[in-house]
Amino acid sequence: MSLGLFIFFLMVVVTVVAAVAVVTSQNLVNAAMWLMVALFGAAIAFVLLQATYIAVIQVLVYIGAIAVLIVYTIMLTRNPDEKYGPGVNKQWPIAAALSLVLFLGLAYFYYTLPQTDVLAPALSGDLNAISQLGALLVSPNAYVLPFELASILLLAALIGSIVVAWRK
Amino acid sequence: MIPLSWYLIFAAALFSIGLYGVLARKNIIAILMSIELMLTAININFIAFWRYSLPGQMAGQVFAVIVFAVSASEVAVGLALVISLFRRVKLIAADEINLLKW
Amino acid sequence: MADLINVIESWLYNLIVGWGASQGLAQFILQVLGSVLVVILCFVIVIALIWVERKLAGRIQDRFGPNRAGPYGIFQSFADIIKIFTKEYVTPTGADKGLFNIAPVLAMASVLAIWAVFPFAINVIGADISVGVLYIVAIGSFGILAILMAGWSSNNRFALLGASRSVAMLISYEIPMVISLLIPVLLAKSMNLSAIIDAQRPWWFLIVAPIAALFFLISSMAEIGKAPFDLLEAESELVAGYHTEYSGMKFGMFYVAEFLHQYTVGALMTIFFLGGWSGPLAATWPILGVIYFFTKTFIVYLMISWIRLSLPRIRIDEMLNLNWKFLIPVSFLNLIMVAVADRVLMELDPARWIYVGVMFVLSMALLLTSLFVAGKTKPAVERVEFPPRAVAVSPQSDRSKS
Amino acid sequence: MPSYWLYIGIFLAVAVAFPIIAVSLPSLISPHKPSRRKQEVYECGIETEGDIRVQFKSQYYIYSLIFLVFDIETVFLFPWAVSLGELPLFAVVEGVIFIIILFAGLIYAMRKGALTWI
Repeated sequence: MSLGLFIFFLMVVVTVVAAVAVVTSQNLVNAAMWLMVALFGAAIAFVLLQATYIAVIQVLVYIGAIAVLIVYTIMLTRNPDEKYGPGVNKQWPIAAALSLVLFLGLAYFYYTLPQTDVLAPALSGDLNAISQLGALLVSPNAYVLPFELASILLLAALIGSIVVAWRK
Repeated sequence: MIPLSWYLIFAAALFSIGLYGVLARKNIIAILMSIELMLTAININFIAFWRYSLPGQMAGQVFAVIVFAVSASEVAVGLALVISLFRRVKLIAADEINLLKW
Repeated sequence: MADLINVIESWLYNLIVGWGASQGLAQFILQVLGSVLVVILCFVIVIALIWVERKLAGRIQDRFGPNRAGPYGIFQSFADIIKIFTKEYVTPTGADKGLFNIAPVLAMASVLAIWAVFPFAINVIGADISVGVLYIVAIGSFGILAILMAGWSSNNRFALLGASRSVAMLISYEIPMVISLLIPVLLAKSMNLSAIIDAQRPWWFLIVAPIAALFFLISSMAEIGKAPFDLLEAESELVAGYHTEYSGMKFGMFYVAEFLHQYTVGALMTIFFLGGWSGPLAATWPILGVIYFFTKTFIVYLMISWIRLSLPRIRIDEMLNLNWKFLIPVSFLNLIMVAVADRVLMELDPARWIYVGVMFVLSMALLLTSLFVAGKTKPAVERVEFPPRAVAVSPQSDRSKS
Repeated sequence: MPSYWLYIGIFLAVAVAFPIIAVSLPSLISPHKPSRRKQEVYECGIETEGDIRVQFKSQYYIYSLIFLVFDIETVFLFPWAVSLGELPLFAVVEGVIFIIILFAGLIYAMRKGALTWI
């Protein structure tokens, strides 16, 4: 299974490099495009974890919809007089140190924890993931409340955004 | 094969990069993009735990789907606020908008 | 002999394994070969289609079409390829070079990659994944990203305006398209493309869900951006839309992607609503299935060409109104109706032809009712009539007016 | 199942590689004589003035916002549609309620006039 390992490391390198480019790029459109590369890398991670439905909707939602939304907002809020300027504020060294400490701590924790040093159990062959997911989402003793609440959340986001952003 | 901890470390790396972006970037849109990175890291954790613990039950994937809904709502409202803010003060740098500070 | 393609595949597999490769490697080589073959097939199809399209356009518009290069001008496409290969690339000043060069590649790749999951016959299937329908929609969204990239990176007002307009149109029309795609999924109870084809073995979904088929056709015609929805190429307003600044083969990629997209829409229409590869004897003779698939696809392609050559371009406000105020509400109503009717009929468990008949009648009733209601409502924007004025006005009189 | 996804990965690589080859081949044989005049931004022969990245109206944002919301909606509805056959009739009603709640948002946007192109 060296091929899977190779794909995993390729995915990690591409995603992390793209993520670093997102937070360091001066040009916002470039940052948005790097964000899409990073999120596509995450989609590959989902495929490797055999959550193919999540992988596909990751691409659909982020690259299909959120990318367009972000780029439109960048176009809408560009101040023609002002150049991009320095992208970071004064406290960036503290932020970098904090993030590094968080990452090192988490990585050490995960690396030493015996529970996380496990391999994936085999998937049963007749696992119909999407059908099960749909059944869970609407069955009354599972996740029907989050399902309906999600639609109310989306409705609230839709109406709220229109109220805030829309002006003739 | 790949152990669980590698995925978790990968997600932690993404999360930390996103955290740096949230804390250090000036532009609100850039901050929102960093939040997207953090939410994706969380989703990777959800799916990794689903795959390595109980792949027969789909609870992890349900949570991931709901995280999608939350992140979409968050980015929609956040960007709407950015547009509204820009209309008022022609400025979208987070640390220079201080009307509500006092 | 009936199963020609799989015979060749297993022969090649045994050959490669016989050369000493491991089984995994042999599989890998075969997959690379298969994908290269499909991609080359796509390019060959496009070269043929460009000639067919131009000839057809010529005949419909009472011209000859290409008729110089070779008999009936069939070598015209090759002449065009030679021309486009020797043209100089011009990159405008101030362009974002990286995005400018990635955009045409992404536009082409987003259309090509859809072909990875198509079932061409009963056992000639690219990737038989369980999320085939959503894969197609997801990959299609890269095309939108490519348009945005091209428009932004060109450093040109026309390109940027054209790109944002066409992206607004594309994302608007993607909503009815996705909801129409939900209906075959709902009826087949699967997102797998072969399962969807299996589910329409006796009765095509065109008959079971005619509204979904019609709306899918309309919205995907908007997706490919050809007339009557070709706003991105409204020459009088936006020069050439998002690819104003592109030259040579970079422009060629956008052009080829557009043709291939139209053919791909034909293939999608075939798979979701016209029974895919199914037809007489196709289950026993897979090669017949391939022929049926490409024939049906070509017929849909010709139909789209016919529509686009017959109709004039509509304005952007009319186009968006059609989408937001007619297609989306009606497709939601249709989704609710199909879901409820399908579930109720499943409880009753009637004969298949009664099921199909009830679905057809309900769909037609909904379509006619919504058309009637839409005809009764007042248009949102009243059309302002301007009195006719002289085309040529002398400079003096013009100046005196202003 | 992984072999199918490997095929898709290979296919994506090939689908990206072919256009790259097609775009980079002509640069070997085609002329390359850049000049300032030639590389100017094309605006039908008129000189470009001001910043090129002009500002937009917020209508574009509204369109992409509604698209995003309905995209998320389909994310929930596709599993629902797939599993409809094994579920009780009650599940259909839940899906319909889900659709109607979001439909209210569309009607709100329509009444507000945010969908009318101006």
